[in-house]
Amino acid sequence: ETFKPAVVYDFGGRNDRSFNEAAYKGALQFEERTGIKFRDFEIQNPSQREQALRNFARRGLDPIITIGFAQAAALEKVAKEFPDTHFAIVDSVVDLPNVRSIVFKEGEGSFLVGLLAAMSTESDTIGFVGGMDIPLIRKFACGYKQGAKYAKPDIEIIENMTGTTGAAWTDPLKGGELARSQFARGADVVFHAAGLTGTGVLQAAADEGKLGIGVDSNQNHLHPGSVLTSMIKAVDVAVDKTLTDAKEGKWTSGVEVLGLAENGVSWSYDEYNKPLITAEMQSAVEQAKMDIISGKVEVHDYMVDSSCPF
Amino acid sequence: MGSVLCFSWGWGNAFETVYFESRNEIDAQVIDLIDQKGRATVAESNVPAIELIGVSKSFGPVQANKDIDLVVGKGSIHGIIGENGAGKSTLMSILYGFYHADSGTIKIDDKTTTIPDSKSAIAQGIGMVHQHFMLVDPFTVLENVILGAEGGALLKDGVANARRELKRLADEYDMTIDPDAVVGELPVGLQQRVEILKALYRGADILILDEPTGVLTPSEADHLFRILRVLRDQGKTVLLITHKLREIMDVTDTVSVMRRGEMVASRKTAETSMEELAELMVGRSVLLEVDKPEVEVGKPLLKVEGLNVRDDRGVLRVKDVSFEVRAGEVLGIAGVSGNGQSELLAALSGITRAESGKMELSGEKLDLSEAHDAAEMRTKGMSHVPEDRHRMGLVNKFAEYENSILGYHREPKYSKGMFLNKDAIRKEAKERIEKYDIRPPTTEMTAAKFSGGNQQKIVLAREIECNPDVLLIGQPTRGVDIGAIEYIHNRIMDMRAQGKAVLLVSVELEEIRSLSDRIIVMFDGNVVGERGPEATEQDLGLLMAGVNQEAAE
Amino acid sequence: MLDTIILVLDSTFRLSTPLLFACLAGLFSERSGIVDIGLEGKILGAAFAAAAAAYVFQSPWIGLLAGIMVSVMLALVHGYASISQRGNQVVSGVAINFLAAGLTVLLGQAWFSQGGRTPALSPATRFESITLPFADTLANVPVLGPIYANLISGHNILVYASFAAVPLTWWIIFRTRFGLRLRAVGENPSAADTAGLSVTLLRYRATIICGILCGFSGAYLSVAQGAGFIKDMSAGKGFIALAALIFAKWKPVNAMFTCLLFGFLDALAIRLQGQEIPGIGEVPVQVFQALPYVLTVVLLAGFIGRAIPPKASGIPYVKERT
Amino acid sequence: MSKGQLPRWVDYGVLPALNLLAAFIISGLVVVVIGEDPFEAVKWLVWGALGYGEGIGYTLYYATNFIFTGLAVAVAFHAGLFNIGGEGQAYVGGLGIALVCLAMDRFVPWWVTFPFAIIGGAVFGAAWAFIPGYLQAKRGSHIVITTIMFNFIASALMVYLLSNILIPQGTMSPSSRNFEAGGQLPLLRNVFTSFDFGQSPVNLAFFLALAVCVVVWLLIWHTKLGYEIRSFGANPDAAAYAGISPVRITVVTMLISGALAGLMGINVVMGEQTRLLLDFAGGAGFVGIAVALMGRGHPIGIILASMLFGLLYQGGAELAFEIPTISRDMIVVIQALVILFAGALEHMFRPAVVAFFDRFSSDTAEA
Ligand SMILES: Nc1ncnc2c1ncn2[C@@H]1O[C@H](COP(=O)(O)OP(=O)(O)OP(=O)(O)O)[C@@H](O)[C@H]1O
Ligand SMILES: Nc1ncnc2c1ncn2[C@@H]1O[C@H](COP(=O)(O)OP(=O)(O)OP(=O)(O)O)[C@@H](O)[C@H]1O
Ligand SMILES: [Mg+2]
Ligand SMILES: [Mg+2]
Repeated sequence: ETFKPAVVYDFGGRNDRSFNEAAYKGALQFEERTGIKFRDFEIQNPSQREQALRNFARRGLDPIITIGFAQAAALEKVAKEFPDTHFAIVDSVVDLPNVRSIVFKEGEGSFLVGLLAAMSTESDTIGFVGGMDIPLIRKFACGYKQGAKYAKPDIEIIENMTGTTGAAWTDPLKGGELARSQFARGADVVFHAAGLTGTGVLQAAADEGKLGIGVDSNQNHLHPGSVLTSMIKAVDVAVDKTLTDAKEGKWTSGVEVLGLAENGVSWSYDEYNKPLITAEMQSAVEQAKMDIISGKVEVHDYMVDSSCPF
Repeated sequence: MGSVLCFSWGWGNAFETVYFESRNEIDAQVIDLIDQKGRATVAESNVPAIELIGVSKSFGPVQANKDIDLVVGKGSIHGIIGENGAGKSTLMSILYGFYHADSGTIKIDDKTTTIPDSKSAIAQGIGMVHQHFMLVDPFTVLENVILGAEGGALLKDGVANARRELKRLADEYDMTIDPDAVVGELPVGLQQRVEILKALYRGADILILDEPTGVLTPSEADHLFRILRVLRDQGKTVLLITHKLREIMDVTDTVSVMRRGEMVASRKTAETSMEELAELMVGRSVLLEVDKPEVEVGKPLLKVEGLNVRDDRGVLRVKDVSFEVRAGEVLGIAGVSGNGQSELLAALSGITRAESGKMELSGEKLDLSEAHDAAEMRTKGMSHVPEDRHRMGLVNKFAEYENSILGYHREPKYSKGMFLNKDAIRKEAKERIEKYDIRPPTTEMTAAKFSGGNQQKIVLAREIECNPDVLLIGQPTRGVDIGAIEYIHNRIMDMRAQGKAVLLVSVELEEIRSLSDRIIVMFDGNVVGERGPEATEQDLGLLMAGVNQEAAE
Repeated sequence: MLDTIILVLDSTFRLSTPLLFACLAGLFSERSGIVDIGLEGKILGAAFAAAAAAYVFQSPWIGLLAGIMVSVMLALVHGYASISQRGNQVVSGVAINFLAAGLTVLLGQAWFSQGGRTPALSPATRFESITLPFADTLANVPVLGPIYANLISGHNILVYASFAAVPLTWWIIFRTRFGLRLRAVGENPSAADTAGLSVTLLRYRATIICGILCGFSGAYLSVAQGAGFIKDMSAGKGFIALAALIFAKWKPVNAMFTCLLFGFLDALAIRLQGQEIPGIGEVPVQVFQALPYVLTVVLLAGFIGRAIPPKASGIPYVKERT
Repeated sequence: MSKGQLPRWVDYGVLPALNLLAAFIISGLVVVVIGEDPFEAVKWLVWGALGYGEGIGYTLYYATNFIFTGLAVAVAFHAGLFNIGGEGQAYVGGLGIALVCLAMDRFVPWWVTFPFAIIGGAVFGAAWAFIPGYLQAKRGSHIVITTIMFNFIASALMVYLLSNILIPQGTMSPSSRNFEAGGQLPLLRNVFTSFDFGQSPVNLAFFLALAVCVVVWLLIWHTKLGYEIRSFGANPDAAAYAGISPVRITVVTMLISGALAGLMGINVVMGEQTRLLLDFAGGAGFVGIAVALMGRGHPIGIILASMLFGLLYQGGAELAFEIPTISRDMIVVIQALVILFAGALEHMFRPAVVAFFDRFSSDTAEA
């Protein structure tokens, strides 16, 4: 067998219930479907990023998928050293002939859930809980705000970040407290983009009889009836597709931007949140989706000017 | 050759063989003096309260007790004397179950027993007042007394009981004390009272007191001895450790002498003399007289005016003290320890800041209420031998040569730029080791491993050899054997002869009287009187207790 | 306004509880002369064990018990190192923190294969909020009603337990024989020893109590406030508890107030975050996130002055120097 | 050798080896519990760290970090201060280094930037240690607590700066821009081409670390300041008696300690990453505590202990690579056990060894 794929996760690791875990799932799906085993590695400190990539490349693993924007610098170095190996990176752009860069339009997905949040709030106040205050999270927040204001121009949005150390992504108790504080200030729907911390946000929403919104993968099932929807970022699909492309000789390098149009981001609708989504909401969100895809509505990308006008 | 060498008081690697040779000679003499069979007759009554047979104990490389035999008669006061480090406290701590003997047998009331811990000692009726008090400072007197004997899981009942019992004991033995006072705030004399009450509260039949009088005024000591006699008359047995031969003669019925971990003799007090005991202790006959030649007194080198010092807790410890010391003069400050002497020295030497006060040092005026540091004072010509060399004078972890520059390490002769000039330091340290006969003669051993007397000499050499104008010297011979005492006293006299000013603080009246030209006595932070060296011990003793007879008259 | 205050205070209670347990745990340990930097590790270990057991046995009580057991085991390791082996207590504590951080995830992964997490706990397997009697009826009484119904009522049992532990601790430390002896070994172990007490035994007992209380703290995190174990979920609470202990000058009632203060600062930081401050405008969130730590330093420097720990704390009791 | 004493080689060689052995035996048991072969694990661990050039390079790279933070903790220890804030000081020190590099890298070659970067790292690290030191000296605020607090505050500060100020427009990752050649330290693989360091990031900072070891050794044992630091640490009363100001020594020692921690950034920021990034210190500040204790505060010991931890880091990564069930958490457990046995339980085997030697020496004495 010459096809030996590998995945390198970033901090948080394979089981972070969010982003890295979605990548892991994608690779698993591929493995189940094709029977091809993959290797993976969880890095522990920044220096291991390069080391892990190089180790895999040297052992002839190909393609190698790296997860997370933080790996870009390492990949840039290693991809040059191994021009014959195929690399992919999720969430960042590395402009090299042997690298496929996969980025998502988180803003678009967040726009949709923001719109849903605005439509289901009774207090005209909604909340957002981020992990660490970094550009990626602001991108989520910005789309969410735009979507909410699109539905209700004078809606109030409370925005909080969890912390400043790595624990910001893994502190559900703090997440819960932040959510509670937002509920106390009148919010009744809260969207989180905070990895494991977010499980605390959803838990608090369930405990308080308010609504939460999941992120990255479909989290509706965590607290049926209390999760309004989830902003799905199809990392799993992207990973699976990348592996499949490589396997079938359809590899392309370059940037792949996955937005609503490409089904890279979406909102979740299943039996768990069916009772929460009215027909009116459903049609509004589908309409918005079409408008975004058609370009009628332009979702602001925080990364373009590092600011959010909403 | 033994006759020459047996006057040496220490030992070192180079001297080891020679030394032991000579020591065996002394031991032979000493052993002749001991009536081996006479030991049983030494006891006052037929039943010994305590009998130790062949008790040995070492701490790592140090053998503190070697094959000790001891018999103490029931209902007697038995004294134990010996130099510092002779192993007295260790032996008593074994009896009290604090340490375990490596080998040997203990008999209490003629029954062989083991004392695995203090609990068992207490159960067998043994109580001990330790040399370093075993008190919990932030606790009240009552809490300290009942600790370990609370009488119930809750404190309430026990406390009430103890309060009654304490009152009874206080009345019976004339030892009044406020049961609710915080022990850490009591003067040492009262702290000791708490220790004794602790033992009595537990119903001790055998009471061990380890150097109880070091912290007492003569009258307080007398009071203590009266209590001890009462206890003896009630049938209790008392073991008393002291360095003061006079106390032994005063109060004990029998006495045992220890030297270098061994029990060298036991005597009926009535049948021995201070001279014999001193000789047994040191292993040679001792001269305690100091040769004090007439010296012309010059101009004042140290003047202190209106000095007030507060301690960390904000208590005023030195109250408006003024004095002067002239060139060629030794001014002795007498007093029971804890009456402000330490704070006085600390303020004068620049270690602590005074609340107010002026000092004139070799003509230079200084305001002591401003911040100074000890290094500054040294550069102005004042050096300082601290009272407690372990706590202050030495860094125990440092090698000898490093200690030989403590406080002088910034002097140009010890440095090359920002670096220490270790060659120069070692060279000078070697010279001093020779001059002061520090043993073992090595610059590399850590200070901790030198014996007490030699540690003191390291400090003395450092503070004297820098040729100061003024020497502050606290408790110069505390923890030092008689041979070294002689040497130290002679050095102080040399300083005086060279026209330096010496301020001597000591709790030993003997020492003060034999060295000083003038004596001032401190009590509760005040100078309560000034005397000449010819003042009687009784007079000084009263002053130390705060009573100025002269002023009263 | 009252609502806001009540909400911040309500959050304060929830945030203070794990600190308070840990702080009292540290109090017992340090009062006996054992410095414990390993509170953090014990909390973490307990949180893991509690969540795992609560899940497996479907009972929060068994979870609590398991948490206590694991925490006590870690405490005994610390005790063995610092009491029996007279090791460096800080190093031992650091080691225990690392040990708990690694082992919890390792075992969690081996047992539950969820990346070191335990499966999420259903409401029935957690300690749930308790509504105190008449809370609903009294809710409408002005001022006192909301205070009773929203602030005092409606916490889980461990919150009440933590506050009940304060007078209990005070009583044990200052009113019982055990407390007297404990304080004595922390101040002057030789004195306790010569009074016929076993320093070793007393210190071990204090260490075990410390373990039990950390067990409560950990269980609170994973089966009361949270719903399952997540790696590193103690997030520095053990260290904050130590800071609170120094603040409190090793006194139980002070400990309660300082833990409430720390909880309050945290709650306040959460509440203020993302709000415009009048006259200053938008302040970076990091300022609020750093606020509790900055205030701690300011308070340490400005108000409490020199805190004097139990005299023997951190020093192994060695009778015989060799 | 008198009774109860051990020869130096036993004290500094055999006992630590026994302690490490115990730590590894217990770790082996944990490996067995999770169903892997401990001997296989040891093999990969050692091979990964020392078996080939790149592994050695990485081991040295990690060791470089720990030398800096270990020295930082050790210097403070000599003054009796417990600096838990190495992590934060290293983090902020990295900022100083990055600012120097960002300002100079486009205009001058690296060897011009280098000394300024050293100053930048040292000054920023020292500044971060200054406040806890000053508060300890002047206000008696417990240094352990304040340094912990300053670690948290450093994190907040760095997140703010990295995601708002230093981040180049339009990038995702909260990190500064990459330094150009003028801000990059030469890697050893490019300097010593004859030795195969693979692609490892070990760089000139390694020699800086060794040089700093010499400096610290001179400082502590050969200068007047070092003498004062040790006096103050060993016996504060004696230091006061010697006219050594506790305030000055506390503050100066903390400044030196912080500066040493701050230099760690040279290795990571200027040597490996050639940019400033979030959480780059990655716990090295805490490992420094263990390193300082195991190295007994002496630079030689610190180098050896750093090598040990470097070996664990690198070998551990390799091990996790080869045997995926032995995850990174296993490495944390091994570290914990090493700290426990070699640090807190360091005296555990002493009585037995002493007894052994006593018997041994009395045997020879009789013979
Ligand atoms: N802590 C220690 N560690 C190692 N050796 C020690 C220690 N304490 C004392 N010693 C050694 O034990 C010997 C006896 O010490 P001790 O203090 O009893 O001496 P000494 O007989 O009183 O001498 P001196 O007459 O000089 O005071 C000393 O020579 C010293 O080298
Ligand atoms: N806990 C200990 N550990 C190690 N060595 C000790 C210990 N206690 C005493 N020693 C050593 O044992 C020897 C005897 O000490 P001990 O305290 O019994 O002497 P002492 O006769 O009471 O002297 P002093 O008159 O100074 O009280 C000394 O060399 C001392 O250094
Ligand atoms: Mg003694
Ligand atoms: Mg002596």
